[in-house]
Formats: sequence, C-alpha cells, structure tokens
Amino acid sequence: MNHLIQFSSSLQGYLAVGAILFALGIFCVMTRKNAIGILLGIELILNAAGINFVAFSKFRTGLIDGQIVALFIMLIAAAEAAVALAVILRFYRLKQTIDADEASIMRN
Amino acid sequence: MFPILSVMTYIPLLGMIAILAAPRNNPNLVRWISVVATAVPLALGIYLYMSFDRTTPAMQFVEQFDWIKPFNIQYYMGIDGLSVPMVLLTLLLSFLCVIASWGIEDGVKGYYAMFLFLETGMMGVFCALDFFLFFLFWEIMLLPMYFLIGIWGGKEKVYAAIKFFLYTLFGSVLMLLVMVGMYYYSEPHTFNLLQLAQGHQFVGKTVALFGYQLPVDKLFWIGLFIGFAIKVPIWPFHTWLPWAHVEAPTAVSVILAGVLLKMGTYGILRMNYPILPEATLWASNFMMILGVINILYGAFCAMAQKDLKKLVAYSSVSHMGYVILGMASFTTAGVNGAVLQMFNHGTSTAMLFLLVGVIYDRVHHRWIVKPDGSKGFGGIASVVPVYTGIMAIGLFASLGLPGLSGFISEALVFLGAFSNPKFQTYVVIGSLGILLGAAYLLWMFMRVFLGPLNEEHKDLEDINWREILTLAPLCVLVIVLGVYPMPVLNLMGSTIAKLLTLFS
Amino acid sequence: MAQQALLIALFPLVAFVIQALFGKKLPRHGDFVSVLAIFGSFAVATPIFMKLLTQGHVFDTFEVSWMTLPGIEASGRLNSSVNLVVGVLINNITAIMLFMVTLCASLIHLFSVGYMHGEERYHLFFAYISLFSAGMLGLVLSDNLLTFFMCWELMGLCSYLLIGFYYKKPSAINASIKAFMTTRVGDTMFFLGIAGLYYVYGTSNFMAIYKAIQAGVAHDITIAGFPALTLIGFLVMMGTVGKSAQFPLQVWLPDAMEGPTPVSALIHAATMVAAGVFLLIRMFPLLEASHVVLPVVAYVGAITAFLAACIAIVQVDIKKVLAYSTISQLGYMVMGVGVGAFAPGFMHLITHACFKACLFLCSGSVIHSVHTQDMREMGGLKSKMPITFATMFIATLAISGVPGFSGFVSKDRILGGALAYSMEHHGHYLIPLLGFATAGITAFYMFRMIYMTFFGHARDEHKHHHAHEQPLTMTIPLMILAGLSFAIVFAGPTGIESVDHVMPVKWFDQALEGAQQEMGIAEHLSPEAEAVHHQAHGLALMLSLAVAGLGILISSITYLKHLINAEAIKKMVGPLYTLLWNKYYFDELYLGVLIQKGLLNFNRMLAMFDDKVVDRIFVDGWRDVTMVIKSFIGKFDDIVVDRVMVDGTADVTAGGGWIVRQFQTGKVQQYLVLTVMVIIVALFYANLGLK
Amino acid sequence: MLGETLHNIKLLAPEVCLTLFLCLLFVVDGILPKMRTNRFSMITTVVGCLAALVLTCKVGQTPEAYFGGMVVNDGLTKFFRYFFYFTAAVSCYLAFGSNEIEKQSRMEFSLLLLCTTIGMGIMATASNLLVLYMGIEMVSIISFVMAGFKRDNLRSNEASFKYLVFGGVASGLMIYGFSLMYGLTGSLNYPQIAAYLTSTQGNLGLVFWLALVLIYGGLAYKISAFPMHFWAPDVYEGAPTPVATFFSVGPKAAGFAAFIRIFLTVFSVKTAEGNWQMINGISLAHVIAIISALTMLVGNLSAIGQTNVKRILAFSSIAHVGYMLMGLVTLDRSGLTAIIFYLIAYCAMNLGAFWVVSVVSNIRGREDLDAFRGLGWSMPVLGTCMAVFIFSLTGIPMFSGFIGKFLIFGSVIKSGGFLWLALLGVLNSVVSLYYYVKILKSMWLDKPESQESLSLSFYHAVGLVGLAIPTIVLGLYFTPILEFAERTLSNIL
Repeated sequence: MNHLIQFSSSLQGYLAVGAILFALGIFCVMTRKNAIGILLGIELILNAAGINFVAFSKFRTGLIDGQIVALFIMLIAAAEAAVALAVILRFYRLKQTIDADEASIMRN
Repeated sequence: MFPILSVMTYIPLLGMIAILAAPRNNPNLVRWISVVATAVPLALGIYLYMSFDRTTPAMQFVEQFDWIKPFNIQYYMGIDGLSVPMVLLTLLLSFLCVIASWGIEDGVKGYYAMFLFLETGMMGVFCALDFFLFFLFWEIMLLPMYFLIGIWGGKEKVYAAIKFFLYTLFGSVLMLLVMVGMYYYSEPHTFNLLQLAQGHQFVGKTVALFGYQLPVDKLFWIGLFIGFAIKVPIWPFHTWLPWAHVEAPTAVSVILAGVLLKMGTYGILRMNYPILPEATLWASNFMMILGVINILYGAFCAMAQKDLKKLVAYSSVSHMGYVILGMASFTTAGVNGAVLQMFNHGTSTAMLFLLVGVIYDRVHHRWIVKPDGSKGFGGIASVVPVYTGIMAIGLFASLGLPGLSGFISEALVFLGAFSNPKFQTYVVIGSLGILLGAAYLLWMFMRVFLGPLNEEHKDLEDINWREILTLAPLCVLVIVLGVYPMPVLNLMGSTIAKLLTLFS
Repeated sequence: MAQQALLIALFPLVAFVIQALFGKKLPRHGDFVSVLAIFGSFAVATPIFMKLLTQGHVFDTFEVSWMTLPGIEASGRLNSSVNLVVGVLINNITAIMLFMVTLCASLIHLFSVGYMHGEERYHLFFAYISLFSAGMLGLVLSDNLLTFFMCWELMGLCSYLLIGFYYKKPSAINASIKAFMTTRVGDTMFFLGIAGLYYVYGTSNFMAIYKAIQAGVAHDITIAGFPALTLIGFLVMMGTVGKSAQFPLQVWLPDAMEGPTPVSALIHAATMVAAGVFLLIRMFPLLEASHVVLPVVAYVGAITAFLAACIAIVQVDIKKVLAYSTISQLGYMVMGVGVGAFAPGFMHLITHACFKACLFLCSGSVIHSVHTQDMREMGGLKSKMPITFATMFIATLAISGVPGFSGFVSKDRILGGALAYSMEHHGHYLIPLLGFATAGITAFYMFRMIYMTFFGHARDEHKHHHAHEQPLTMTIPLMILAGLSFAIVFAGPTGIESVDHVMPVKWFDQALEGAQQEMGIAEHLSPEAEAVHHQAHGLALMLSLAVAGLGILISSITYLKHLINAEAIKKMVGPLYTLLWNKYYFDELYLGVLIQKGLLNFNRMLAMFDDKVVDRIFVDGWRDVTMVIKSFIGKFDDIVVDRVMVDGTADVTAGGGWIVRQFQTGKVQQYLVLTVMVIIVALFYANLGLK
Repeated sequence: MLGETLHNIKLLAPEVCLTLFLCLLFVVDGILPKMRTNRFSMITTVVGCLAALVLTCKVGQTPEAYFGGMVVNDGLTKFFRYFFYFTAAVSCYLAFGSNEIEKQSRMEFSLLLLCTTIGMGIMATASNLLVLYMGIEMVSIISFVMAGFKRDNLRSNEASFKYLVFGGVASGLMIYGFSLMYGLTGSLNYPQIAAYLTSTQGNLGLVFWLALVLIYGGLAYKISAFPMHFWAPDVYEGAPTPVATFFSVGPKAAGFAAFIRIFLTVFSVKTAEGNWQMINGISLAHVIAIISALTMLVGNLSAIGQTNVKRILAFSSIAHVGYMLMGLVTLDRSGLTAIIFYLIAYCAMNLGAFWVVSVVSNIRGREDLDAFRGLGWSMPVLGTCMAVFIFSLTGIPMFSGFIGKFLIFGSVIKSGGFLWLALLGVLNSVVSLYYYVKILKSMWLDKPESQESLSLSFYHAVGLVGLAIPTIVLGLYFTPILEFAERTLSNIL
C-alpha cells in the first residue's frame, strides 16, 4: 500500500468516492429489476471512472490528459445512454414491460 | 524419372473429379469412370511389383521435394518391402470393390466419388515417408469413410459412422501431438521418418506432464501405439469394429477389413519400431499380451454371434491378433509371418465379406440364427453349389487350412514367436486361437450351408458372373500363395531383416 | 527315383482338380479319372517296392527350398537366416507304406465305383477321395514335419468333407464337425511340437533330427520350463492321439461311420488313422530320446485298445463294431511303438490296413445288399453272399490272431514285445495284461459279428430275400485284400525254428532292420536281454493262441449254438452294459459339459460382456454407475442425473455440457453476477499469489 | 508542425479514406432517396474497403508511433487492417444477399458497418489507453444497434438489450481499470506505462493486479473469453445472421489486436532474438493457460446439446478463442505466428459456415438442425462447401483449420511446460467433432422429405466457393502465409 501514501491526503477522498460509486454501480446493475435502473448502474460506473481520472490528473500527474479522458467518458456515456434508451423503448413496444428478466427467450 | 507413386495415388483423385463433373443421370458412365480410375493404378502396381528390387532394404521409387520450407516438411514418397504388399493389396481390393458395388443404385455419383477419394487416402498412407504427409493422408481417409458408412450403410448407419469417426479421430489426434513432439525434440527439426530413425534421438529426453518428468520416447511410443491400436483394432479399442463392419455397405466393409485394419500394424512397423526401438523392446511383453487377448477375445466373441457379418468382423479381430503376436516376437520368421498375415488376411477376409454381400443382396438379411431363435439360413448348399464352393475356399483360407494362404502366415508367426524363448507360454495360449477359429467358422458353414434346406430360400439364384469376377482373383491368390508364398514373401524379406538389426 | 516318387502324390492331386472343375460334365461323371490316377500312383510305387524286395534297401532324397527369409549379417550382406527346405524322402518304411497305401486306395476306388453308383454328388465323391489320396501319399513321401503337417490337415479336411457327404442328414454334419474339431485339437498340439522342433533343432527334416539326436544335441534346452524333448515328444504324441482316435480323443471315429462305407474303409481304417501311428514311427528316435514319453505312449495305446474292445462287444451296428475294432487295433500299434517294439508295430499297421479294409468293404457290400447296418436285422447271409462271406471270414481270422494269418504274426510280436518290456523293467505289467485281454475280446466280438450276420436264420425275411451277391467290380478288391491277409505274405521269424524255416520270405524284417540303422536306434541287446526277449516271445506265442481260442470258443457258444442266452448275460451285467452302451459317457462329457455348458455359455457371456459392458461402460455408457449414485442421493439428483444420461463417455461429456449450459440462463443480470464472482475469485488468488 | 501532421495523416490514410466514403454515403442518403434501397450502398462500402486495403499496402512499413505516441503504425496494424477491411467487405456482400436485412434499411446497415470498421482500425493502431477506449466504445455501441437491426423481431431486440447491458458493464469495468492504471503509472501511453512497470523491479502492489483484472475483464468481453463469454450465444442467435457473421470475426479480431498489443508492449519487453519476455514480477503464462483451457471447455461442452446451428457456431467461436489464446501462453515468435495464421484460417471458415446458415435461413426461414435436413442432396454445392468449412473447423488435415491447430499445438509443445494444455486442446477438438458433424449428418446422412431440388443463386455460390477454396489451399500449401506472419512480427514496435 505504500504507493498510495505518497499522494497528498485529499486524493484519498476522491478515490474513496470513486470506489464507492463503482461498487454501487455494479450492485445497482445486478439487482435492479427495471431496465432503466440497469442503465443507471452503468452510468454510475462510468462516472466513477471519470472521478478517478480527474483526481489522478490533479494530484498524481498534474497533466490535463486525465481530465480529457473524463470528458471523453461523459461523451461516450451519453452516446451509450441514447442507444440504450432507444433499445429499451423498442423492448417496451414489443413486450409492454421493461422488466429485465423478461428478456430471456434465448437460453441454454 | 516417372513419379509412379504419385501417379498411382492421384489417378483415383482425378477419377473423383471427373465423376463429380459427370452428368447426374448417367450412373453407368460414373461406374465406368471409376473402373478405369482403379484399373490404371492396378496396372501400374503390377509394373511396380515386377520392377521392385527384392535385395536392397533401401527405399525405392522415391519422390522427394520441399513442400513447406519453414517447417522443413517434404513431399517424400517411397516404398520398401513393408509397403509394397500393402500397396498391391489396396490397388487390387479397390479395383474389385468398384466392380462389386455395381449394385448401388441411390447416389451413385457420391458413392464412387467418395470411394475413389478413399483409395487416394489409402495409397498415400502406404507411400508417405514424411510424418506430416502420412498424417494428412491418415486423417483424409476418415471423411469418405464417414459418408460411405453414414449414407449407404445399414439400419444403425448413423451411429456406426459417428462412432467410427470419433474413435479414429481420438487416436489420430494423439498421433498429432506425437508428430509435433517428435518435430521439436529431434535435433535438426524434421518430419522425415528416416531421419527421425537415425541415432536414437529421443532416448534420454524427458517432458513435464502433471508435475512428473516423463521419458519422451516412451510417451511418444504410447501415443503412437494408441493411435494405431484403435485402427488395428487391439482389444480395449475394438468396440467400433462390429458396428462399422456390420453397418457399412459390402464393398466398404471389404476395404475396411482388407486394408484399413492393416494400416494400424503397418504404422507400428513403420514408426514405432524404427524410430523408438528401446521403447518397443520395453513394451514387447505388453504387445504380446494384447496380441493373445485379441486372438482369444475375437474368437470367443465370434462364436456367440448370430449375424454373419459380425462373425466375420470378430474373426478379423482374432486374425489381427496373430499379426501382433508375430510382430512382438522380433524374430525373422515372426515378423515376416506377421506382414504376410496382413496380406493374406486382406485377401481371405475380403473374400468372406464379398460372399456375405452376395447373399445379402439376394435375401436382405444376414441372420445365421434369427434373433427369435428360428433358422436364418439352412442347407442352401444344394440350391447354390458354386457359391458354396467359393465360400468353402474363403472359409478354409481364413481358417488356416494348409494348402491355402492363411496357414503359411499362421505357421510362420507361430514358428517365429515360438523360437523366442521369452514368449513361448504366450504362443501356447495363442495357439488356442487356431482351434477356436475352426470352431466358429465351421459352425457358421454348417448352419448356413449344410443340413436340411430352409424353405424360405428355395428359389435363391446362384452367384452370377460379375460376382465371380470379383472373387476369382482372390481365390487364385489364396491358393497360389498357399502353395508357394515366395512371390509375396521375398518382397518384404530384406526390409524386415534390416529392421530387426535394431532389436538383435 | 525320388522325383518320380513325387508323381505318386501328383496324380491324385491332378485328378482332384480335373474332377472338381469338370467332373459333372465328363462321361460317367469322371470316376475313371480318379481310378486311373490312383492306379497310376500304384504303378509308380510298385517298382520302388520291388527295388526294396530285391536289394533289401532303398534310399533317395530330393529337396527344394520352399521359403527363404533373409537376415542381415554384421557385414550388411544378406544371408538366409530362416530357410524352410522341403522335399521327398524314400527309405524302406516309405517304400512299404507307399505300396500298401496305393494298393488299398486303388482297390477301394474300384470298389466305390460300384458302391457309389447312382449317388447324387457322385463326381464330388471321387474328387474328395482323390484329394485325400494325394494328401496321404504326400504325407508318406514328405521328408520333413512341415509338409507332413500340411498333408495331415489336408486329410483332416477330406475326412470332414467325406463324413459330411450326405449333408442332408443333420447327424452326418454333426459327425463331420466333431471329427474335424477333435482331430484339430490334436493337430494344434502337433503344430506346437513342430514349432518346438524348429526352436530346438532349427529344422524339422527327419534325417537332420535323427543325426542331431544321435549326436545328443539339445538335451538340456527347456521350453516354457519343461525339458524340450519331453515336451515335444508329448505334443507329437497328442497329434497321434487326435488323428488315430486314441484315448481321450477317440469320440469322433465311431460317429465318422456316417460317411459312405468306402470312405470308412479308406480313411477310417487303412490310411488316415494309420498316419498317426506312422508319425510315431517317423519320430521314434525323438520319443525314445526323451525316456518319459514312451511309457505314456504305451499306456495310452493299451488303455485305448482295451476300452475300445469292450465297447465293440455291445455294438449292434456292423460299422460301429468295425470302428471300435479299428480304435482297438490302433491302440495295439501305439502300444507296440510305446514298448519299443517299433518294427512289429509298423508291421501291424500294414497288416491291419489290409484286413481292416477288407472287413469294411465286406460290411459295405453287406449293407449295399440288405440296406441296413443293424446286425439284428441280418443273419443267414452265408448262402446268399458266398464270396463276401468267404473274404470276410478270412479277414476275421486274420484280425482275431489265428495263426497262419497276417494278423497273428504282427499281433503276436507286439504282445511279445510288451511282455519283454514289462519283464525287462519289472513293472508295467498292466500293459501286457491289457494286451492279451484285448486279443481275446477282439476274437470274441469279431466272431460274434460273423455269426450274427452270416450264420443262423434270417431275422428279417424281406431283407434276406433281397440279399444278392455284389458284381465283380466290388468282389475282386475283396478277394485281393483277403489274399493279403495270409501270413505267408509277411512271414518273418516267429521265434519258433520249425515255423520260421517254413516262411521263406524275410523281406519285412530286413527292411525294418535297414530303417532302424538309418534312425540310429538299432539296439544291439546285451546277451541276457536277448535271452529275456526270446523267452518272452515264446511265452507270448502260447498265451496269444490260448486267448484267441478262448475268445472264439465263447463267441461260438453264445452266438452260433445259442447255448448261453446273450440277453440274460446283458441283464445280469446290467450297469456295466449301459456304461459300455453309452461309450463311457465320453460324448456326453465332451459335447454336453465341455462344449454346450462350458464353452458356448462362456462365449455368450463374453460376447454379451463385450457388447454390453466394454462397449457400454468403458466406451458408451456410465448409465449403471449413474444409476447407483441416483439411488443414494435421491430425488433432486434424479432430475439432474436422468437428463444427463445420453451415451457412454459421450454421456459424461454431454452431461458436462448440459451442466455448463445451465449457467446460460438467458437473464443478462445473472451473467453479470457470474462474471463479477469470477473476477472476485481472480482477485483473491492474485492477492494470495502476491503474499 | 504542419509537415508533421501531414505525415501523421498520411500514416492514417486508410481510416481517412473510409471516413470520406462514410461522408459520401451520408450525402447520397440525403440527396437520392432512391439509392437507399438498391445495391448502391453495398457497392460503395465494398469499394471503400478495397480502397482502404490498397492504401494500407502503400503506408510505410517502418514501425513508428505518431500523433504523439497515441497511435502506432507497424506490422500488427497492417495485418489487422487487411483483416478488418476484408471481413467488412465480405459481411456487407453477404448481408445484401440475405433477406433478414430489409431493403429500406440497407443504407443504414452500410453506414453502421463502415463506422464499425473504422472503430476496429482504431482499436488495432491504438497505443494509448484513451484511444483504445474510444475504439472499443465506437465498435461496441454500433454493435448494440446492429444486433437489434430487425426492429420488430423480439429475439433481435432481446439480443441487443443483453449485448447492451453486458457490454456497458464490461467497458465500465475496463475504463475503471484504465483509471487505476493511469493513477498508478501516471501516463496513458503504453511505452511510458511499460517503462514505469519495469522501474518498479517486480514489487507491484495490489492496485496493479486489480487494474490488470479489470482491464482483462473489458478485453475478454470483446473476444468473448472465459468469464465474459455469456453474452455471445444469445446475441449471435438473436442478431440477424449477417450481423452475427460479422460479430464472430470482425470485433473479435479487433479485441485480439488490442489484447496482443497490450500484452506485447505494456506487460513484456522485446528480447534480443525477436521474442518477448514478461516483465519480471508478472508471470501470466499459467493464468492465460487456465483461461484458454476454460474457454475451450465452456465453448465445446455447451455446444454439444444445441439444436440451433447459429448457437452451435456461437459456442464454436468461443472455443476457437480458447485455441487462439493457447498461442499467447509462450509469447514467442512461433506462438504469435500461430495466432496470426489461426485468425486468417478462422476468418475464412467461420465466414463460410455462417454464410451457409444465412443461405439456409433465407430458404427455410429457420436455423435449427431440422432445417438442414437433406440439403446436401438438394443443393450439392452448398453441402460440399459446408462440409469443407465444418471439417476445417474441426481441424481435419487438408484444411486450413488443421494447420492453425497444428501451429498452435506446436508452439505449446515447443515450450515444453504446457503439455497438459496441448492434450486438453486435442481432446477438445475431438469433442468438437461430435457437434460439428451433427450438422453434416442432417445435411447429407438424412434424406430430404420432399425431392424439390433447390438451386443455389450465383450470388451466394461465388462467395461460398470463394471462401472454400482458400480454406483448402491454405490447408495444403501455407508457406506464403508463414512468410507474411514473419514479416509482420519482425517489425512490431
């Protein structure tokens, strides 16, 4: 653990937030019944990564490339959300429900 | 100079392409193309036989040129005393089988195309001297066999076809590992069988497997042996044989019994013996035991069979047991007897299968004793005398009656094996096989041909000219080689002598 | 001279080929082809025999290399490491055998032309007989055991084909398979003996073996733990036991009577069964060298002789009586060789061939006229068939050992040899005892047969009325054979001076003397041994005369004069009779217990094992194993295990596949749960790895 | 400065050319609505790909990083560019022959396909975490859409939903892993990361392993390796067949490109005689061996009980990923040559097999084994081509699949330590025969119910035979490919 110590104390906080967000995101994706809920989970995970990048860019390297990556992450999160919502809309139109467990026609 | 081996191998392939190009609705044209495509190599084979030099153990008619340089793989074809009898047997049986399968009606084009493709595969296996080329031909043969058994077979053809394919593929993938292993563990990385045999390269080395350091040459030997044992078949790996033989159409089961079984023993003599002599000596006891088991197990099972073809199939297991007995004795007479037995068994079993095919075409059942206990056949000797006569010749040849070819090879095998003091008890037990061989074959002859006539088969018409044409050459071979076996025996003499110098 | 001798065997072979291929189309179905061929062989054999008679000795060999398998010497040059050389050996024994075999065969061919007239597969009969003659003559001529064995088995084939000639009758087929299989048991052991010879001496040539034994080669080699010579001797003996129907393999000969009578005469009386004894004679030096085997041979011979003779007493079928008498006489010959009386044994072989062939042919002509084999339906045929009666009576006198006939000369010498053997070794008294008892019983049942068929009143009027004498083609062979049964033909020293000088011709003993020289066994007896022999032979002469007379006396009382009621004795003897009638239950023992219950069940079980267990368990099915697990673990597994069962190792993989597939539930969230779990496990191990 | 950017753009010429074709399509889509439904868009895509192929040949061979080290142009990039453009062209040609892609949405399909191809190109050339992430996301998001292309089909929609969820989470894990790696090493470019890792002399903390696992999670999703393979069967079965064909070859190969790139440049260093050697402290050989074994087993075992041919081929593609990963175990030249050859062989035979499935679903409307009954006899060309592809997939000699396996097993055995892996691989190919031959059984061994003899259209016949011939030729004579692979490997940065 000795690498983390050399960063300035305030980095701990950001990383902790990032990690918590990441865990919540994964938990949310695995448990939510509602398809939109799953999307929320995915967004949480992406944002956690964004926070990490910004924190490291400020405290670890001092360069701005971390922040650029965070920007790109937001960009991609948006694109993904758009496509996801379109798919879920079509899913609702076909099955009149957005319960994730309904999507299991094709199995073993 | 004229690449006779490649020409013989690829003419059937050209025939196959010609057949695929031939118009669909003309079966006779297809039949005649395949007759030509097998007759020409047979003629070349006879020329080969004439001009083969019996005195030198070296390879003859060699064709060698680079194929894939980065892996030092060569297109290396050549024959010596070991492969000439097998090549001749393949050519002859393929030609006869093409005539014998004249009666096939549905999918004639597919059938003959697959058949010629099979012949190319078989020829390749016997002529290839580069392990990669050998393996290529070895596995190519599986494809046509799968379709021949699977499409034109009997009732359980699908199960038999997939079982045959899975079994042989399992064996050959082990051989693939050994091939690659030998390539990387040989000094100048090579696939060339003759170079691999130089200088006992694999003796000292070891390889790690599941945490143990295992000797490489013994691992190679076992891998190759399993691959070839499945083909022979040797006892624990034989359960595909009754299925494949019974369900395959007549001509295919003739080729299966006549040639494919020999590839196993040929492979052992071509690879296990020269390349890994120490491992072979180490495993000779093991092989002898398996040989004896094969003889007795095959004979006992044959005694209890009610289906003609299954009986002949199990008898093949028993007869191949003699070959293994002869091979494992490391004596001149034993090994020569074994190779001769490979040839003789080829001719006599081919006759038996063709004859079973003749009766099956007429009656569409092969029950000696029907499953419900009633008589399948009975006393048909009076109805079909000529057929009975030829069946008697085939029967007594495979029985090992003196004066016919079966006896000569059995005698040589037993004389050879007996003269090796280590294996005398095995030979005594194995000789029980001669006795049992007589029992089940005569029992079948009695139940089918002798005794009061079974009314069902009153109007059975005798054997026709086409069938006689397929059987005549085999009869002549069986009788002539029974009286004077030297024409075939002197082919293999010098090669086996050189092979045995490794073990003296 | 040896090259011409080859013709003897080739003529019948060529006849067989012609007959088999074109027999049906030839005039008279080609019987003349076979007859001419065998007479041709006889014509070639006679000058050889004459040369033996005039010069007292004949020897010639002719060899050709049959199979050469090269081996490589250190120098890399090819040498012939295995060289199977085969050829022809003409010595005194061969000359005599050739003459006897060709003579008997020719006469029997002639007889069968008449006997087999009108049969359905007439041409095939002659084909098989010619092939058989070729085989027998080939055996006699061959100078090594390999071709000897080949002809030996060829004859086995012909006997199979000929016994099963009337293949419509199921009993005939069973008999033919029984014959082939039983002889094959003996042949397999014989072949192992040959393999042993090749191992010990590197060759199976008789002359080479004689020289090697004289030089005392290889007395210490062992095969599979046993001393080599004894093992080989025993295996060779088993060959004879199989072929000459000795105890314990004698079951097939009586059933072989299913075949036509000329076949019984040729194969099962004169030649084939004699081949077994001929083998012993050829290999006598080897047997003698192993010291252990000879007494065993003697005992086997004696026991067979006695047992077969007893059974013959109760037989009612004329051919069965003769069959058992053949077994008994063969037992005599084997006993003769066993006790070292090698020359008398060979002589008995020759004499027996003649009179037994005559007896069979006479019974053939009787059967041919009354169309039954059961003696109880015959009787009083003396007047109807005078020539057959006369020849049969002469042959019966010969076999019963009445002096003045050939049978007496050879049987007496054998008994003398047996007596001398037991006196010399002060033991083994059982052998001469059984020998003399058999001599008596033989006389008894032979005369019983004569009286039941020819004397007394006709028991079946219809058949009696039909009885008629056979045409000349059948009666001439009978007369010639009967002629050969007289003693003067073979006369030799009988030990009694007065009788000896009457017998002018001593050719037989001279020939045998020469043969023994070749074999290196001409034992020059020590003086006191000479005296013992002389005394034994005198005693034997008296005893055999007494025993033969006694036998004839009892037989005439019961069957000619009917003073003793045979039925009463039968009831009084009771269980012994049934024992004899069922041939000591050998058939039941072999066929019932050994074959039906033992072997066939074993095969059925093994085939089932192969199909069900090896095929299923090792390869195709873990079904039974999974069944066992199922019963333990209960309902839940029942659902899982049931669905897993497909087929063998395929079951296991398919089962594996099914289990793996169950994770593919279709719900994406469950995929994520699984993935995250795997990642956590990976992290745990990474962490562990770091420590 | 300008000259340098010009030079960089010249190196990026293929991607640029594709983008131009993309714009052309957009413009045409806007102006000439008639062009939407005819074959124009397919022709443009194919021409675009061919142009890109030509440009890749032109681009210089000397390995160099440009655009500030974010992107690299070397042998690997060149090979994978050839691969992607060929696959895209064939998939587009195939798509327009199948009736699962309606006529009116042909234009969209071509657009999406072109876009994915560009994304794959970026994935292959990326030598910077951000650029790699961009490339992966570009391919993934468009694949979600392509998976659900049959709008009103329930299964297609379900496929895209599952792909969406699984893909989203996987790339989320990956980017989080990248963030940790960035935090640990302080840079996004592969060379700098590698420099930092070597400087730590082997005592890498838990954070590195966490980052490594998460990154592996993201990449494994792309090539559907063991823990992240669950999505593949459902998506392949649900998606329209041409799309499934493209998924099984294109994005999978792109994933492999990224996987190899990271492995060679980040986690190991180039040794003297042209092989690669792990940075001390990271011994992943056994890890990769276990992953490859598990992937093979999962792929082969699950495929046994299947009845739907597309699902069988899905599982078989997972199994083939397992075989390919075996090449990475030893990280020496023979292993990588084997992977390159295997990819080429896999591309031809897998495209062919899926193509046959697409033709069958055109005729019979469904893809289960009964639909294939007796097709061998009614359409011999189709039957024979399928036989070639199936036997090549199983690894029977005379076909390219065998040579692929031969090279892979060779590299594993050569290393000596992983004989058990070779044994497992060999047994797996025997098991694979069991389900592959089931397809041939129903095509050839079962007689067709109705004797109607269908004719294979020339459009498809050309494609199928065009793929079957290289499968056989490569099986018999494969020296040129080995030389090409040699050249590729000799100039990796």
